[in-house]
Amino acid sequence: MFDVSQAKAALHAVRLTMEENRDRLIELDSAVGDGDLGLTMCKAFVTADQELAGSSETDVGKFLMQAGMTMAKSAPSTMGTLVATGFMRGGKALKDKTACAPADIAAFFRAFSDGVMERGKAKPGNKTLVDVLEPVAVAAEEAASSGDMDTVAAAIRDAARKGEEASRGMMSEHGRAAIYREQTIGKPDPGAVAGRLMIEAFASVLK
Amino acid sequence: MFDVSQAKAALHAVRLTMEENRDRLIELDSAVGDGDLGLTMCKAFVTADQELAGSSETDVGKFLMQAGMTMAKSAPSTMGTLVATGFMRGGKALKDKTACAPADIAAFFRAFSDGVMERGKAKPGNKTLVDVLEPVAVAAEEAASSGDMDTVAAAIRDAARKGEEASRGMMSEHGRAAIYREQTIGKPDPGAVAGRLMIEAFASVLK
Amino acid sequence: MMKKFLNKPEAFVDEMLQGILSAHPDQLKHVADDLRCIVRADAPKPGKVGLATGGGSGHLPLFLGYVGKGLLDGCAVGGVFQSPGADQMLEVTRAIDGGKGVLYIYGNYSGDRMNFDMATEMADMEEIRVESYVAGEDVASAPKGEEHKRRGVAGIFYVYKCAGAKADEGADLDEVKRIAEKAGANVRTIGVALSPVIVPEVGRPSFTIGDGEMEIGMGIHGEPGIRRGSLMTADEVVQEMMDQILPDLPYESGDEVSVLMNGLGATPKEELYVAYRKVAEILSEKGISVFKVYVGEFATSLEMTGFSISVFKLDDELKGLLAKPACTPFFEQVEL
Amino acid sequence: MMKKFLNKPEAFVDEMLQGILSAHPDQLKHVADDLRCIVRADAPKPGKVGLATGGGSGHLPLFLGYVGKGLLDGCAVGGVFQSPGADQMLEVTRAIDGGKGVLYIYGNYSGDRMNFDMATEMADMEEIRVESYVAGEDVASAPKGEEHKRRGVAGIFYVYKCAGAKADEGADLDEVKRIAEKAGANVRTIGVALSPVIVPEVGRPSFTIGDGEMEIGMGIHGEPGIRRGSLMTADEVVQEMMDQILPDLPYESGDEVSVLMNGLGATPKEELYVAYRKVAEILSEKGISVFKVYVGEFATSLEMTGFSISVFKLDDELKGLLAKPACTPFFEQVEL
Ligand SMILES: Nc1ncnc2c1ncn2[C@@H]1O[C@H](COP(=O)(O)OP(=O)(O)O)[C@@H](O)[C@H]1O
Ligand SMILES: Nc1ncnc2c1ncn2[C@@H]1O[C@H](COP(=O)(O)OP(=O)(O)O)[C@@H](O)[C@H]1O
Ligand SMILES: [Mg+2]
Ligand SMILES: [Mg+2]
Ligand SMILES: [Mg+2]
Ligand SMILES: [Mg+2]
Repeated sequence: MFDVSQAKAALHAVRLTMEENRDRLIELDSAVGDGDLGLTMCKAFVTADQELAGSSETDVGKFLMQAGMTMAKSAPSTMGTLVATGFMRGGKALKDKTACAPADIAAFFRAFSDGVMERGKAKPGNKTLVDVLEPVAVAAEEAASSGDMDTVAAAIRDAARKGEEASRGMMSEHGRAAIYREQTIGKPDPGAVAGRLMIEAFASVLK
Repeated sequence: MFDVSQAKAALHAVRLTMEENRDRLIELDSAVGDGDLGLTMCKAFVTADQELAGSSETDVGKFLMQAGMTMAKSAPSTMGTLVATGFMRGGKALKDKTACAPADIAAFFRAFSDGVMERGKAKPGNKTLVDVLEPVAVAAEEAASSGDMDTVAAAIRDAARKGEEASRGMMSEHGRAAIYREQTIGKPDPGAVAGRLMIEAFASVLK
Repeated sequence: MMKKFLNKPEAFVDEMLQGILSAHPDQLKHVADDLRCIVRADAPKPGKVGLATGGGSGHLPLFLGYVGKGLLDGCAVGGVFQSPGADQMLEVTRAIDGGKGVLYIYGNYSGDRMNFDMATEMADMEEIRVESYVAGEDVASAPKGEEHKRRGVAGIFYVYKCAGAKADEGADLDEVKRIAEKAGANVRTIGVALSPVIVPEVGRPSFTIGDGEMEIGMGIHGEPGIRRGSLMTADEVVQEMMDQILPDLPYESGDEVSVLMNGLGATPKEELYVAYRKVAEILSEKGISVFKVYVGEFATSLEMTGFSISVFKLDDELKGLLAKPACTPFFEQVEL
Repeated sequence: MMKKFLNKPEAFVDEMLQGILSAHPDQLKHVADDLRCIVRADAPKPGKVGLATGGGSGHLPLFLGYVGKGLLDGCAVGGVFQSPGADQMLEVTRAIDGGKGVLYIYGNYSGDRMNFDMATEMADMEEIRVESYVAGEDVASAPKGEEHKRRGVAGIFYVYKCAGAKADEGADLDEVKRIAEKAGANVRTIGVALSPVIVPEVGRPSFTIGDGEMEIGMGIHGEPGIRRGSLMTADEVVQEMMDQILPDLPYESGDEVSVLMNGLGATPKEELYVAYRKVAEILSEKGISVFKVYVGEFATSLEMTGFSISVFKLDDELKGLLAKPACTPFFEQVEL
């Protein structure tokens, strides 16, 4: 069952993977954007990890909402805002829960993906973070019926990787990369890569 | 005796010499200033010559004042203003005369030089037009006692040439050239050269 | 080569804000202990709809320069060319709410949209009613029919001005929003640029424009325009710009307009007036009359060389609001 | 490489004036069928001393930008960086004389001096009483003790403002001249430049400043300053400038001043405020209080990169005059 201590572990795991991939994200974002993605993702998750590591909150939903708020303050770039929105909306879906079952995790990713789509107005296929989040939400919903957290973890990890892979062939229609349009086809989308890293790290603590 | 028809001839003669020396004056002014001297001197004397060639004025003083006014309108640069002032002040000194004796010519150049000094605040020795005009005024006064116009003509031509020559060794203290100070020593002063050309042309019609 | 008056590039925005606050203490203050949350010194104004804006730095007098009497109540300030954060917008919202709700007026950039939307959500949780008007009037940024994709540039001035005057009358939030929408619908802008800019923290030009080249329609962050080509005469440039603006609304014979000639940063006012001469000629030929002309810097892009033309179609209501006096540290207007 | 919005370079000044006159027909007009003779639309004002200025083009809002309510009555406009002619000054003088005489206020440049002196002589012949105040407050242009040699730069704004307010009170010519002299005696300016300018008719820079170099004290036509050196931080530059200004008057603890941060053309307002932050710090350390800060472009040099700082020492009389409202197409101020 996923509780606040696992949620803390998840934030920490995401932080580590962002720090590890900092330069790679900068490089990817420099090719089609302003190059800050490695910096903002580190800032968002380092701040959330640091500020919430000592939290005494037991409500998983409230805890994840607070994580989102922290990210919104610390990283006001596109991905910072979108990921913050995802955590806030996902957290809202888990409000009043101290321990989450697979169905709750599915609800979290559904609200996360919907929130990002509402905020950013991107749809699946536009070559953004959404192309990772939406398949993850769908996979989590399907896997949840198994009632097994490991199955959910494996499903979202798999969906994130496939989503990132699929997004390569798409054309950027949102954010700074949209300026390059056709030229982005075949290149990885920086936000999708960051999203996949986040999901992988999250999945690694789910049990 | 110097009358309006001779004054017209003088303006025309100055115009021709300015047109002939246009490029040389531009070159000299480019070295220590903004390079417009050839243009403004031509503009001043071409306009005066054109506008006054058909004048029916018989008062030499008024005629020369009008010539100055024309120059003031057509050439508002430093030399344009100074030469205009000179003609206006010199003309004032000849007011009510229809024919001028050598003493009148001396009065004209005295008022001309004084007017330029009052307007421009430069003194002899500052490496300006004044270093031609002041010796010319002095020479005209001395030569006037001869009562002979040819003597006056020769004296002012001579004084103008010597004045220009002497100004080479001086240091510019007025106008744009003053920026270069020491570096101007040994170089001809553009305004002094233009002044000498004007006096030479003027002298050529005096009889 | 970056040639700017700077201390540490990272401190640029905050030092600028310190300068602004110390120069104009009677008119502006910051709230929430955050220099980037700027409001009128006399905020909140009870009984008045609060008007807030926000956006990246590097565009002065946009955005905070329009905070003041007859205009806006507050502004969230971002890094150079970056959106401020939703939490900063929320702080501004709290500080200017006079009980009648708050209207956000800002430019159509995705970062700003997302953050203002998030701030709206947060303000809702605190029971502050918030509405938004997103300005986008750069005809070069999307074709007719896709107006919702257009970037907001200098023409937002007219939206601020009319909405600000309306709020001052004591109108309610819906009414002020109606005016903002109406003003926004009546303005069109297009820009032209001759040189790129250097963001202090980046230290080198973020794009290039060749010697002797210009780009018509370039955005204020260097977004691509509609045509890059050799620099033409001022008259030719203006003609091409007006050919984009006039058919778009369209502006027609008998219309009355206000015109805003906006310098992008490094272009001398002398050149703006040379350009306006041609604008006036074109409008007069079309039978369009001009009520009031603004010439100066209203929305810049650091030291970019270039300018934009905005044309604002008037009716009695908008004209009356435009004519009202206003006073901020960056913009003063007596009653027209 | 000249990158400007121009038609024919020779037509630059006249086209600019056509633009200005067509943009602001309610406020300005030209007289004597000469675009370069600009006066207030409502000139002459009977019973008021007429105030005239004049100077070269390329410095907007100098000089004609200060023609309007609460400021000046007329302006003779020269070519770029060139004095207007005495006959143009005379036309302006005739058009603004309201029977109480005319005061010329202009900067200390030899061409302007000669022409205004000649115009004075011409006006005398027409029995119009004319007095002059020649502004020169650039501390970098001549040492203390030789103040009469100093060039007039942005600080002339304060002379215009106070004399304009005094003339509006109905004061006579001697009294208005006394105020102009007093204001001029109380202001000091120094500038710094990072880049040269291109005069349209010349087409190439008239002087050079190396990459990474700055020149402290450079004049608005590129006249040499007091030190050329490597570009320093904003704080260091401001410190060096204030070290020239403050001891010169001197400005001392207990004094009250107004400060004018003037952009020379291409320097963004953001940087002017970064610089003002340091000015405020220095003044506060010295115990000098600040009444009103102006930040913007008040006296430019085409697209020159750089700025100037002017400090104006106030007493009750000057403060009262500075506080009066004013309104021209280029400058508006509500009563302070
Ligand atoms: N409107 C949008 N909706 C969803 N995702 C978006 C949107 N715009 C951009 N993105 C994602 O954000 C990534 C870039 O993030 P970031 O570097 O923070 O942007 P910026 O620096 O331009 O603010 C893109 O690769 C894309 O995946
Ligand atoms: N104050 C002055 N008094 C007398 N002559 C002067 C003065 N200043 C400059 N000159 C003369 O004017 C000449 C330059 O004239 P001009 O090219 O018209 O100047 P500018 O182009 O700078 O207005 C100088 O060579 C000098 O002889
Ligand atoms: Mg980025
Ligand atoms: Mg970014
Ligand atoms: Mg010259
Ligand atoms: Mg000249």
